[in-house]
Amino acid sequence: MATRTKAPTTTELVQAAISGRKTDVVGTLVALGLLVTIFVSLGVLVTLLADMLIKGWSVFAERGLDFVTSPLSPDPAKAGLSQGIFGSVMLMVFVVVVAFPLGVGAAIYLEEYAHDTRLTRFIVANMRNLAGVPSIVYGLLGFTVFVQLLSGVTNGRTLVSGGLTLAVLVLPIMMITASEALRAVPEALRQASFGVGATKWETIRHQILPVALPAILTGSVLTVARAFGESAPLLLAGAVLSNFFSAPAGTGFATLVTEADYTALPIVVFNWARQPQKEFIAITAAGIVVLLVMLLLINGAAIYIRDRTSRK
Amino acid sequence: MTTAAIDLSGDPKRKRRERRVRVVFQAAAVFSVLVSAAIVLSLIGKALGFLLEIDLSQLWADGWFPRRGRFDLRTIIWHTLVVSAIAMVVATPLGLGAAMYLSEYASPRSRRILKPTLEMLAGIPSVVLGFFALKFITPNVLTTIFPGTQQSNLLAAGIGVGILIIPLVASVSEDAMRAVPIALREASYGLGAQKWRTSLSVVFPAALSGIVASLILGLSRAIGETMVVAIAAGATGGSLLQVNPLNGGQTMTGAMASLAIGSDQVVGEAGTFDSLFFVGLLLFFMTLALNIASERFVKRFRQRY
Amino acid sequence: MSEPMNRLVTTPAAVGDSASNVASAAEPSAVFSVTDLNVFYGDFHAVKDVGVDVKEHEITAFIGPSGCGKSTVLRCFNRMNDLIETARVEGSVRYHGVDLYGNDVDPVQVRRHIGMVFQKPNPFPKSIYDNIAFGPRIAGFKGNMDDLVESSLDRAALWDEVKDILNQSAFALSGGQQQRLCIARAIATSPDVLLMDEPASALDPIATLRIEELMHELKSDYTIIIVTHNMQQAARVSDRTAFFNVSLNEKGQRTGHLVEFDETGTIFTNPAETATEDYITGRFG
Amino acid sequence: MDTRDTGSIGTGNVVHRHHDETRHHFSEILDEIRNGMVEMGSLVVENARRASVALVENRLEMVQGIIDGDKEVNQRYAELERLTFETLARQQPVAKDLRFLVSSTRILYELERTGDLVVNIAYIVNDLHGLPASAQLRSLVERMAAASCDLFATAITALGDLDEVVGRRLDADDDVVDELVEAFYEQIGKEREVIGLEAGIALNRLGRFWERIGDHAVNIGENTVYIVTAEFPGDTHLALRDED
Repeated sequence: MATRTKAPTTTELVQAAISGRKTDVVGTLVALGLLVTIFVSLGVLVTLLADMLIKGWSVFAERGLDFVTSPLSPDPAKAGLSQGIFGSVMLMVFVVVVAFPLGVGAAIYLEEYAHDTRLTRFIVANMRNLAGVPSIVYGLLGFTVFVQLLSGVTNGRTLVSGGLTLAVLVLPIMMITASEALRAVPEALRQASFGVGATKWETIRHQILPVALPAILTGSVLTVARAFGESAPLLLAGAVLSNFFSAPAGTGFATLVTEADYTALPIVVFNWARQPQKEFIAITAAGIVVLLVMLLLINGAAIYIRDRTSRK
Repeated sequence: MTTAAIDLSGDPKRKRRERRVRVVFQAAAVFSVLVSAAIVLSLIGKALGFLLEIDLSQLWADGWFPRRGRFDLRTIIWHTLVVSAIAMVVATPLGLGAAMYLSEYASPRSRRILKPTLEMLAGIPSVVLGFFALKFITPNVLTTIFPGTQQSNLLAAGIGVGILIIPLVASVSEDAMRAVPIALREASYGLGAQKWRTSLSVVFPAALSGIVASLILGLSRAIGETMVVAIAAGATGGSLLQVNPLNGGQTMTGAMASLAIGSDQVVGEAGTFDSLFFVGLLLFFMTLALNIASERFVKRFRQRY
Repeated sequence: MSEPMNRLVTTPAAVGDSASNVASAAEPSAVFSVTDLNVFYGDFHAVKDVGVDVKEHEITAFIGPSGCGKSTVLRCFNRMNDLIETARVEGSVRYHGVDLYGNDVDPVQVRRHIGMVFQKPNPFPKSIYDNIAFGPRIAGFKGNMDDLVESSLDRAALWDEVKDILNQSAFALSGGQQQRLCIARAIATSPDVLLMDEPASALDPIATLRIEELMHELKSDYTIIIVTHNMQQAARVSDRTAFFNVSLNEKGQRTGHLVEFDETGTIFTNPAETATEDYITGRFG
Repeated sequence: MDTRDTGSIGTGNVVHRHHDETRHHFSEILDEIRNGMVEMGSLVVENARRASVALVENRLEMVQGIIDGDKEVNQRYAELERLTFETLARQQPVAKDLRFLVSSTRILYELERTGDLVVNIAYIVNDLHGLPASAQLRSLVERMAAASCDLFATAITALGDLDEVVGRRLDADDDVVDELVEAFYEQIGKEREVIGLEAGIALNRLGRFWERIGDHAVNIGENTVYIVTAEFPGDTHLALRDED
């Protein structure tokens, strides 16, 4: 407190108390530290991408499109991705055809029809937990149910088994995504629709789905992207794990899907990655580059769909 | 004039259609439930079969050598824990730091760039990270620091898994931090707290249960991650209990992958292949417990705000 | 009761201190003196040419329709607008004669002297005790924290209700109690001024009246500025009322400006401006 | 003031030390208005008693003091009326508080009019240069004034205590004043020859003034009853609101 002789004015006291923009050392350090963490993470990403490009560059430079169109081969100089790409694309078709309608349908039932009973809560909790089950466990399911139990339908180790396995894997995620999209639709919209005498289905079809669709579609495409990169369950669901297989020339499309051996892009990468020969490093990296480019395309599709549907 | 009686019974066609639609959606939901039942049943059946087939003392045998009928759970569980612990050591500071930066410090513009970039990391398939761990992290990073590093080792796998779960930890805990009401930050600023103090003393504790949930979820993912360990930790048949993370070792998922790879030519003692299901069931329950725990924390967080 | 830790301005309770007593005699009695205040958010001119004087130990109320800039002006008094990146403040806001937007003024310090209570009760998710102790702790309070917590809660008329549950979560309290906790939390840093941004708008009528009563008691120790959308509240609690209104500027944007500033009795019984009368009688627009 | 009234006006019972009650600031304002009215009423009663003394004892020198005394009453009136209106505008009173404030504006009017009547009486003292010597007339004036003043004082007490029972009784008590006024008029008629026309008229007005003061007292009592019970006794208040 001030002395009696020379009393500072209130203004001086206030001035002294609120001034002094000391550089906040702790604050700067904290901000810097946080910034470093995020750039380390991004740095890893950049390093990874650069490493793949560097390692795989020679393959593209020397072989060009031949690398993408050639079949598997034990000889790294000849081995290509065509079977892997075909397998992956067909697997995605299964995922879309099976998991999308089931997941969205189940979500609609649970969000719009089912009452909030113990059973529905149990189902929802179940789906959430299933979404967190390690993917290799789904491989066990695929092996037991699709490869062995239903081999009469799936013909064992075929694209059908693999596709159904991946579809089951993404089903809970599809459902959760769709549920969240439906839950984001304002309750007022439902009430307004019921208020003018619409039935439940009319409300869903004309009011709720149009609003929720962009989010459902975007989420679904992202889910498909996740399935595209998935390999652990396919190890068990019958994908070919050697560096060579072939179907007889002229095999029909239907036979290729329902009866022939198959593999997928990530599985091809996995097989190559395990090879001890140095020559495989380059084609593994090149295969990864192709895999990442295809993932980028799928994610781009998600962004495109979101932009298009939400503009309406 | 009298008013005609009003018919409130409704159009029967419309009513039939409503019922049909409902049944379709219900079927979809029921099917989804059946799938989950199928998973558990297919696991439990074969896992029990495995337990009946083998000499139970082999679950505490010396090392994990399924083809020789030695199924030492301690080995693979310990290795799983080592890999997960390393992953958490990598992902916790990086994930939480990134989350706090994005939630509290980043300007809307830099957030719009940084966040999707970070999410790209989440989109990298695990085979890719496995290869990256095996052919970049181990030779270029680890052998430089620790010259004795084996070509396949738990440390590289742990780092790879850690990188894989950074975006998960970051995004869940960023959600939690952003869900902390602006009002709390304003209250803190209003009391004369600086930004760093507000972030660390107000936002972080307020989001704590969500952050814990993100870490548990990350741990669950780390335990269940297969391809990175299969490629980088040495999933080649059997393994002995390993304390040094610079050596290779078999984790639970690694063991499963290696059995799966050999699935069409697995020969050996009884139960060799079926051990896959037992380990799978174990994995299922471990991750289930973690996921439920994580859900609890998220729920506690949601109730608060 | 513990010593106020960073009080600058004498209150009647502290009149014994001759030094600042002499000082304040020479000062203008206005705690805040605002002239030509203009606030922009980017290109948007939010508040135009506001001038008000806020007197010590009075309750000054800001009323007006939504978008009239009353909260924006309030947030200039403790530089909360600094937290919005695009915000820009022109004109002068003098606090006991010191320009709050002067070059060497640290907004963090400003906020330690000018407390704020917000629209919705916003206790930290901590115990009641830690909520009160947060402000003093970050300001480096060295005295007896227990005493400070008790005196702050007592002044906010909450001590009797919470003295046995100090370690429980603040969320256990009712909305009205939470808001009084927030007031106690603001008091704990010994501010000179309390800014209240619609402090009762999230509360039920009885809790609202209790907050208003509390304000009456607090005004002997603090200068209070309250923003309220509820003009009856302004009528009930304040000594002076500033009425803000919205006008469309040449770009078609809604800009707030001050219409009338006078004693509350005058504003509510015989306002000078037609716009004020139209607003308080509900004939607005 | 360390003790705080609870709740709204008039309950008078004590006294929570802290914050168990809400709106005691408002209660304080209501008390201020009530006390102000009681003080104002007391001033009027005192002035009326002084006028009575001036009349009966022929004290012309007291007249100016009575006139000046009413200035204080008028000033209180202006202040309290402003406060009442401001309180109505600022506090959104309801129920009993609303009845009290609305009735206050009426009661203040009654008080102010009574004060004016007292001044008129003082002017009559001036005009008459003292009362005629008739002992009967003098005694009637004294009793009439005393009854009227007592009645008014009772009304103020009823208001101060918000005593419904006393307030209700005033109407009956006013009959005493009315009877004395009646007797006064009769006595004026008997002594008309002696008094003369001009003084007769003045005395007539005097009777009327004291009677009106009694009526104002009754009105204050009825408003008091209204504040407490929300009803006017006997539904008579409209009939009573005729001109002076």
